[in-house]
Amino acid sequence: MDDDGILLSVKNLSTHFFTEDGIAKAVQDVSFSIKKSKTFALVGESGCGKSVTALSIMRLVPEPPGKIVAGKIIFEGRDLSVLSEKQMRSVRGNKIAMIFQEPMTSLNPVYTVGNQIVEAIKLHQKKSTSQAWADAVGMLRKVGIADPERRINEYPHQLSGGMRQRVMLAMAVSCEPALLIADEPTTALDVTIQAQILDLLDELQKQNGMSILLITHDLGIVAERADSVAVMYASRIVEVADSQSLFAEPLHPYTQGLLKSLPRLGFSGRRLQTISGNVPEPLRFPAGCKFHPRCPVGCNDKRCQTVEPKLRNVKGGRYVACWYAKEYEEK
Amino acid sequence: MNEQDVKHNKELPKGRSLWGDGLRRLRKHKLAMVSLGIIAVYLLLTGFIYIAELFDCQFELIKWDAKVGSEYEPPGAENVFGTDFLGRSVLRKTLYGAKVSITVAFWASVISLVIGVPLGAIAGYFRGVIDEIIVWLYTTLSSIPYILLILAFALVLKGKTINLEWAGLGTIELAGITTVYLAIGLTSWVGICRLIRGEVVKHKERDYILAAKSYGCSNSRIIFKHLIPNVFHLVIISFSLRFVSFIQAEVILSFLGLGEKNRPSWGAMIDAARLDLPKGYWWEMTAATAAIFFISLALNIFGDALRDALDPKLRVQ
Amino acid sequence: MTAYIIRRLLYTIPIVFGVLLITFVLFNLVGGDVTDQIAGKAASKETREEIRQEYGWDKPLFLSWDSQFFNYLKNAVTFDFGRSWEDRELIIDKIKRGAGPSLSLTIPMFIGTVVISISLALIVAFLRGTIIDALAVLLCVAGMSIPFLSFILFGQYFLAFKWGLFPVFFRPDLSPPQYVALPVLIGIAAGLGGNLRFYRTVMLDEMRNDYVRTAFAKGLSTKRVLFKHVLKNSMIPIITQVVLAIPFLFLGSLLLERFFGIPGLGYLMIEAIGARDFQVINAMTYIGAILFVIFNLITDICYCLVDPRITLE
Amino acid sequence: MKFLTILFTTVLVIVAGCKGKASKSDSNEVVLHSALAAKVRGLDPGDIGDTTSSLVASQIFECLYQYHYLKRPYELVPQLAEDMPQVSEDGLTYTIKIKKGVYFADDQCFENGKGRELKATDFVFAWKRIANIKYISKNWWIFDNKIVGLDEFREYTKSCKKAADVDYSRKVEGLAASDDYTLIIKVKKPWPQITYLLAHLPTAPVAKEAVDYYGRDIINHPVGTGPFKLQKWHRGSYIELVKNRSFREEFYPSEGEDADRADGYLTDAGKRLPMIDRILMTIVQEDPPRWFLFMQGKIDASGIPKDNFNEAIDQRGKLTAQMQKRNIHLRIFRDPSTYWLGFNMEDKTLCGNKPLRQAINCAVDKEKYIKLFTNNRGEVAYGFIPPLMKAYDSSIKDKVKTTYNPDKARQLIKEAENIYGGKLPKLTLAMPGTDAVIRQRGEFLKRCFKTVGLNVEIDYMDWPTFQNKIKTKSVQMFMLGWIADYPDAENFLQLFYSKNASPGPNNFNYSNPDFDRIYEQIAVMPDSPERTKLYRKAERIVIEDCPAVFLMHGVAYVLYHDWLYNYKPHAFGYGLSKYRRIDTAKRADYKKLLKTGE
Repeated sequence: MDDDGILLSVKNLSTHFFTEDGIAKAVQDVSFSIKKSKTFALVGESGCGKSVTALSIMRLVPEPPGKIVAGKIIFEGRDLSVLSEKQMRSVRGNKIAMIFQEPMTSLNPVYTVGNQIVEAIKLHQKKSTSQAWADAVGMLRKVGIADPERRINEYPHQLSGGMRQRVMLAMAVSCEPALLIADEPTTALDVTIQAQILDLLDELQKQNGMSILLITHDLGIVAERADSVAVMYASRIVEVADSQSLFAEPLHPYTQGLLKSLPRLGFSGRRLQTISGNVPEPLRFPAGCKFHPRCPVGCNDKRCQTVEPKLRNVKGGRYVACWYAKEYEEK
Repeated sequence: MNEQDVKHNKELPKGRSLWGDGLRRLRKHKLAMVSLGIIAVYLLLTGFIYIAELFDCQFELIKWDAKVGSEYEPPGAENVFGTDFLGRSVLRKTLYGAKVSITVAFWASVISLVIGVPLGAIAGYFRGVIDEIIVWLYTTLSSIPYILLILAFALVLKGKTINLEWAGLGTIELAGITTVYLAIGLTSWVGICRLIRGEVVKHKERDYILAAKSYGCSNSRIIFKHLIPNVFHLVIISFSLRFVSFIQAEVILSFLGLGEKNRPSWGAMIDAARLDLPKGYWWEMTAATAAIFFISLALNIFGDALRDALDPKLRVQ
Repeated sequence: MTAYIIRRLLYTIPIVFGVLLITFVLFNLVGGDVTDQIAGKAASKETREEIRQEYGWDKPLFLSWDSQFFNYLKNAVTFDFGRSWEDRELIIDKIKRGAGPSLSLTIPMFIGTVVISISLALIVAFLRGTIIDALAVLLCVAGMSIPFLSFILFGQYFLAFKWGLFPVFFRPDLSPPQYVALPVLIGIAAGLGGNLRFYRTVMLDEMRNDYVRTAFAKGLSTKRVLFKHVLKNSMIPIITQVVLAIPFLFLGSLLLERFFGIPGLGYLMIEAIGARDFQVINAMTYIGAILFVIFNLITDICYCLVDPRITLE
Repeated sequence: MKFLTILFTTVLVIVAGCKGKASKSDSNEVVLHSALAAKVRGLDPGDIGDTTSSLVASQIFECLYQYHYLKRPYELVPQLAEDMPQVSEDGLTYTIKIKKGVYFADDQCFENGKGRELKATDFVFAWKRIANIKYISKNWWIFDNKIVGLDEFREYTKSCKKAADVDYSRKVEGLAASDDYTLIIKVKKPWPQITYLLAHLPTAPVAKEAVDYYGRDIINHPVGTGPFKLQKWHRGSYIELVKNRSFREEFYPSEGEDADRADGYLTDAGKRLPMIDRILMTIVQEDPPRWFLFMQGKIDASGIPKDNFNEAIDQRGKLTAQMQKRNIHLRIFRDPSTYWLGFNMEDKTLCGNKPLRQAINCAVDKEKYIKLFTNNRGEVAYGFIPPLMKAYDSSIKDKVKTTYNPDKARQLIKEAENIYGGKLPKLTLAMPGTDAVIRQRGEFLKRCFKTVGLNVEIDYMDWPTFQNKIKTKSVQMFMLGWIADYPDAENFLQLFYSKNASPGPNNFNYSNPDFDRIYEQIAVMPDSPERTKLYRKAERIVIEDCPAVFLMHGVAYVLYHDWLYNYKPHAFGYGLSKYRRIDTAKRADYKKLLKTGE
């Protein structure tokens, strides 16, 4: 792998939660890398470990009960996993920013929008208060909020959901981070607003040249916006590819299942397929390949039931964790 | 939890009920189980004294009135906690005190729940005028300083008789601890009532209640079959924590001369022992304080564990 | 805002009326004819009748313009509580006199408890999940499990008498800071456990919210998150707890005042209870209730200051 | 946080505002520190009914007579009177000359704030005031049916609508001031105890100016002729008295008992009173802190709380070494008091059943009671006349058959059951209080009764309820006692007179025609050996009828620091602070002693 265009690379990351009921292995042996100014998508059903992966990068996993037990997070040549809390603070919000799923609750209800943006600016940049406020107004304008001079003095509850997510974005990009982690940024929003926010993300990426780690369960978004994709299932990455080839030729049965359940234009009238069963709980992972109980291919295979497949390079830039992937390739 | 639920649990581990899950969590909480053990010991002791008195059994340990040594004997091999001013065993008094104090706390809790829970549920469910009246009632009561209210109730109830002949129970004279727990119970339902009302107001708008309404459940059925079971974990938690405050309220009432008079209770012991303390006779005070301390500690820890186990909000996701 | 306050004040009328009704009914049911108390030993029947007339106890209880209840209402509205039968002093004078000492005991105690427990709660919330946190919780619960009376008795015996660190009892030649020091200390020690645990729970509840994660994601330090973001959001439950405790400060502390001889309202109340001087108790209850209702209103106004989502409409 | 800051400032303001309330005295002033065990109700002598208030008011007010401070047996001497009263032949008219040149203490109720001279009319006014029903005095019993015309005056006041309508200038035949310094009292029948009552605080003269000026607030503004006047009264907390600068000339007595000279009580003979400048009385109702204060030298004299007795007194009844090291002195003296468990003689179970009453008598272990609850500070009572009284019969112990004897009690119970006709029902003993001290006593008595097979329930009630129940005859047995108002056993005998039955002072509702006859006879007899004999005879009639279990007579132990001089216990006297002297240097030494000593 050439390290040149790479901003962040996560290597063998494992994050566990130590609960009274046992160890929940929320993230296991996850590796991927994000190139500069590109969008990398992490896809999977809810509870598969996407958000924990993101929080692990930010080192924001609630500790205890959570803990990063193994792995490296190399960002701009530094391993974030070994930084002190103080050093880490200067990375958060400054070099790596994050926006969350719930714009309704992710802003502090008792402070004005401006106060919260200015706080981030003043924390990382040496600016006077008035300069910071001016910047904040600028940021709000940049994220498409009309009448930012008025809005800046409003409280979150006075704004609509989409506006709040814009404010979150403004806050996140206010320090021009190199990486923006967007954790399901549009899930809680109306469909029309979703598109606006995603367009805004694209636009900001173009302007600032930042990379985006887009976490979503919506493959539709991924197809349009991501440069490359990693599919997560039950704490592991099961497939990594650039988005074009993934959609063209999914290798992992799970990915295939996901794609089949995706409604597409031109295929109306055909009944959508679903993947039977549920995502297993982190405390009760099945032995062997974690997908095998739901897998149309491997459900009866002895090997799938007992031995877990590792992520391996199958062709070009494509990685997959499935015993049968080779055979697909050959087919 | 009924049998079906249990079976259901085995088959589908994901769909465990609130209670089953809570209890399972609780069982893993070692400190909580130790606390539960301590509480059980106190309760068993109380039950044992009741039974022994009912059948007039002569167990040495509950003969608190017997003279076992000289006056004010310090703790020693003979009398573990020493003796009091009449040469009675402080240990036996402390053990016997469990009966009085726990009876007070228990009935006070029961009374306050029996009044507070339905009132809170009704107020929260029906709203409107009924709500206004109930809210007015508890706001008024909570505006009056608590200790004064208990005191007034205790004074009002003292020496009165309740006629239960219509129920074939004869008349009950309100004396000693009956007064105390009635007074505490009748005044302290306010907190639980407010809590339940708030919770019911929240739950009322939830889908499952709307669903119940849509298939024509009667109001009383919705309240008692649907709403109260769903907020009942709050009741249980509040019960365990209230118990503590009632045990301690008994101490204050004893000091104000309104407690049990003819039998030892922990409050009465502390009240009596405060006279002995300056003489250096610390053991009666210490024994009663310790008795209160251990059950309060156990109840507090258990109540906390219960809350952690049962409150859905606090679960680790 | 003004309209809101006026409406709320109007709403207090039924509450205050309810308080008056309840206290009147309760204490008249208690009855306890104190005529003999006033009359002294070997009093004649005429003397007793005279006394009943003097205090208006010969009037009907309700249902008349000249009933005892109506007069009680009238007097309550004008804050004219008459004289204590026990020593013929004006009740309002008693209350005025007792308020100072009571407040000089309860206010430092209250502020001490609030400040110490909130700061400790922040620290403990910061250290959540560590051994120190567990230890603090255990200590809190242990502290809560010891009866208040035991705190007072052991405190007075050891700290004041045995070790002579504080005056044992109120003396007129001592200044308030001297004689309230130990009672305040005992009060804080006894109240700390419950308060600290309460505030810790409030803070931890608050720390589960999404905006805290956002704040951390911005790169804020834990200290700043706690003191700026969490504290202000926790203010609602804290205000409820704190502001609504204030009216009861006025009533003093029954036990502490009694044991340390602080001539405040708590002491007055214990004496009135002992002497069945219900006029005094009624007056105190009434004033307490009025303050409670007022502070309830203040609480609501405070909510609106702290939380922009709440508006007084 | 702004909110907290505001609160904090408030505290500072309040604390600062409270500071320095007690008036600062200059260092040369001699201050007596004492503690009061109960609150002071009011300082209006006409309405005083409790000992604590009397204790304070008696430093401010004076009566016609007072007890000699040192002489024993107790003897009356003139205080405001010039001499002992002149009694007419028929014993119905008393003429009393009043001292000239006695002034009321300066007070704003007088013209120019200067106290005016005391006149005979001030007594007449004070007593008419007690008779005035609108004033609702607790002390009408003193004059009830005693003085010619005063009962009619009381009748007249009933017709007045308001207290202000009462005309005090209305003539009362038996109360007259023939001139400014002569008081003439006419009584309805001979009243030998009158001089004792003229030494009783409620009969102190009161200035009409003060009553008019202060109205009902007079309770807070005592204006008397005594050696001290009220400086500051913080109700429920402390009282500060200062020397009355215009106090008349009075001197320390120069004769006393034989031992007084050796005990140093006569060192100050002939010195002008009072000898201290200021009295600071702190109200400390709980025992432990009062004791702590005494031990720290913050108060000058104190009784010994039951719980600290062993700390102060050793096995032989002497001061412990620790007390001696601290130079603390002890005085022991008898109280004119008797404590009993009374029977309501109108109760169905008790009234016709003398063996039952005797059985209860035999069941109570009085010695143990005295030991447990008073640390032997009491003498077993056989009758009701305390040993301090002249009428006390020292041989009474041998004449009483119902001393502590459980076996006899059991026997008597059998008899009682025969009379009752079956098993005895549960009896109830009413206790005057609900606190721990009373409860311990109750537990002890219950055990005594249980030992002999009597089922007695102890019913604890607060003092008002208790009194109410006694007044309405609705108790069965009750615990009570009596402390003599004056050194004449008649004060005890009246408690058994049938016409005094509840709500009068005869709480036993005891009635015996023989006793009544003797009582009526002795009530008008002046002191004589025959009267003493009759007293004893009456007492034996009562003991035989057994309307009570007589428990004990009190013995008081008082401790005082060595800087306090002239501290001689007195059973009847009030207003004794004027005799005290204090050595401030010694008091200062005690502080050093405390520092180095421990």
